[in-house]
Amino acid sequence: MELLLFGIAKDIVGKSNIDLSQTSALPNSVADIKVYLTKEYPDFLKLSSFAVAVNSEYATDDIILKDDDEIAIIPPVSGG
Amino acid sequence: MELLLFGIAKDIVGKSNIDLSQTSALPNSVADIKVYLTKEYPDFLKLSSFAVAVNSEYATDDIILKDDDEIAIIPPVSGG
Amino acid sequence: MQKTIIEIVDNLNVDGVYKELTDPKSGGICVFVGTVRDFTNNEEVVSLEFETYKAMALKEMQKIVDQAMVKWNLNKVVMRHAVGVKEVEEPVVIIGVSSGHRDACFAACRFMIDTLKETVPIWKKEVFKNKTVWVSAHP
Amino acid sequence: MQKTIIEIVDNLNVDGVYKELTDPKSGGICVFVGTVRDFTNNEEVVSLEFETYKAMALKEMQKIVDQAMVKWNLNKVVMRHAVGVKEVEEPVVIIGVSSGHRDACFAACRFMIDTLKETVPIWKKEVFKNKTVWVSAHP
Repeated sequence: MELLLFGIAKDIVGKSNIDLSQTSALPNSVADIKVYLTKEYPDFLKLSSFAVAVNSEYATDDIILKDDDEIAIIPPVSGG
Repeated sequence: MELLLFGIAKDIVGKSNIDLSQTSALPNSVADIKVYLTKEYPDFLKLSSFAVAVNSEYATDDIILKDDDEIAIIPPVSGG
Repeated sequence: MQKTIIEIVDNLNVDGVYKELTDPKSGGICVFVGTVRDFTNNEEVVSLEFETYKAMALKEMQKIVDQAMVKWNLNKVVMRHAVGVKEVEEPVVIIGVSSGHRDACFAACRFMIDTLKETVPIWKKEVFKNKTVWVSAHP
Repeated sequence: MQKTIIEIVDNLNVDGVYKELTDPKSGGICVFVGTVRDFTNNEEVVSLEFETYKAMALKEMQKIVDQAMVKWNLNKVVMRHAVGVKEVEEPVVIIGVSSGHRDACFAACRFMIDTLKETVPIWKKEVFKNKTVWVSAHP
């Protein structure tokens, strides 16, 4: 289970992805991903907000994750 | 004193200008121009409206005309 | 590059307008192009014919541009209208606005095309297969 | 010519967009171009750097375009965003809309750039002389 990181999320973690299968407890839901990130990298708490995408769609906290999902952290967007 | 005609005004009169010095009584004001035109060419009464420009500026009915003024009939505009 | 360009021309070159509008102080550029539509009220249009009282039209266009430059604090403006015969899909008018932020360029661009249509002495004749009509002439 | 073009590219060619938008059923074309401004809050900008989650960005752009096509009954739409390093005056995004009347193209163009800025996963880093800032990241 791999987590993709973009923008400031990449700067906070220091790399562009995290292999979650290396973590002690695999996250079960989108909410778990957020808990994991803010615990391991408290700088995420300083952001205006951040969203999680599962298979390139915005995902709500209750979404349950599958092993082959593509998960991405979406910090505040600023295109245009 | 010459009157320039554009768009449908040109079609109504059948030419692109009128030499007002040939008319029996020289118009004194913008209002006189309108009276003259609608009397000589009643089709002007069928238009949605028409304005008069003096020296390439929209002119109100009370404006007094001078011999060397450039006078133009401005039927409803439809640019764009 | 001059800040405002106001012209009445025989042929509009739309592609060149972006270059006329870029500005280091601009974050947004809004361009409106009016083009000839194939049908009016379900009648097939052959062409449009535009004529103008040029000296007065340029003065009225200048008034609109001046008003917009001040009201929205614009960086650059292009207002260019075509005259003569224009066929379906051809451009007839370009309004281009360059400003610091997008609110201003959208609002100014809309104001300028709306006001041009109300005050600038340009007349459009619609040519259909069997008749011609001066647009807006009659109620 | 296809009705909608949605792309993320390294370099934007603004001049080509008009050709992509002309349509015999269109009377109005509205194009918005976002460009790099020289100053942000009185600080001189060296460049902007854009990155994207491309697969997701294209999906989100498609959603915006689909919504606008239906809501305003548009004829053609172009939505194209640049990524990479962009310098002052360079274009970073183009939204082009072609429709029967001008109300629709103005409203749809504005809706599309506003929504793109809210939902499409593209991130902009402002590079100043002595620091870099991810725009909107912090409150």
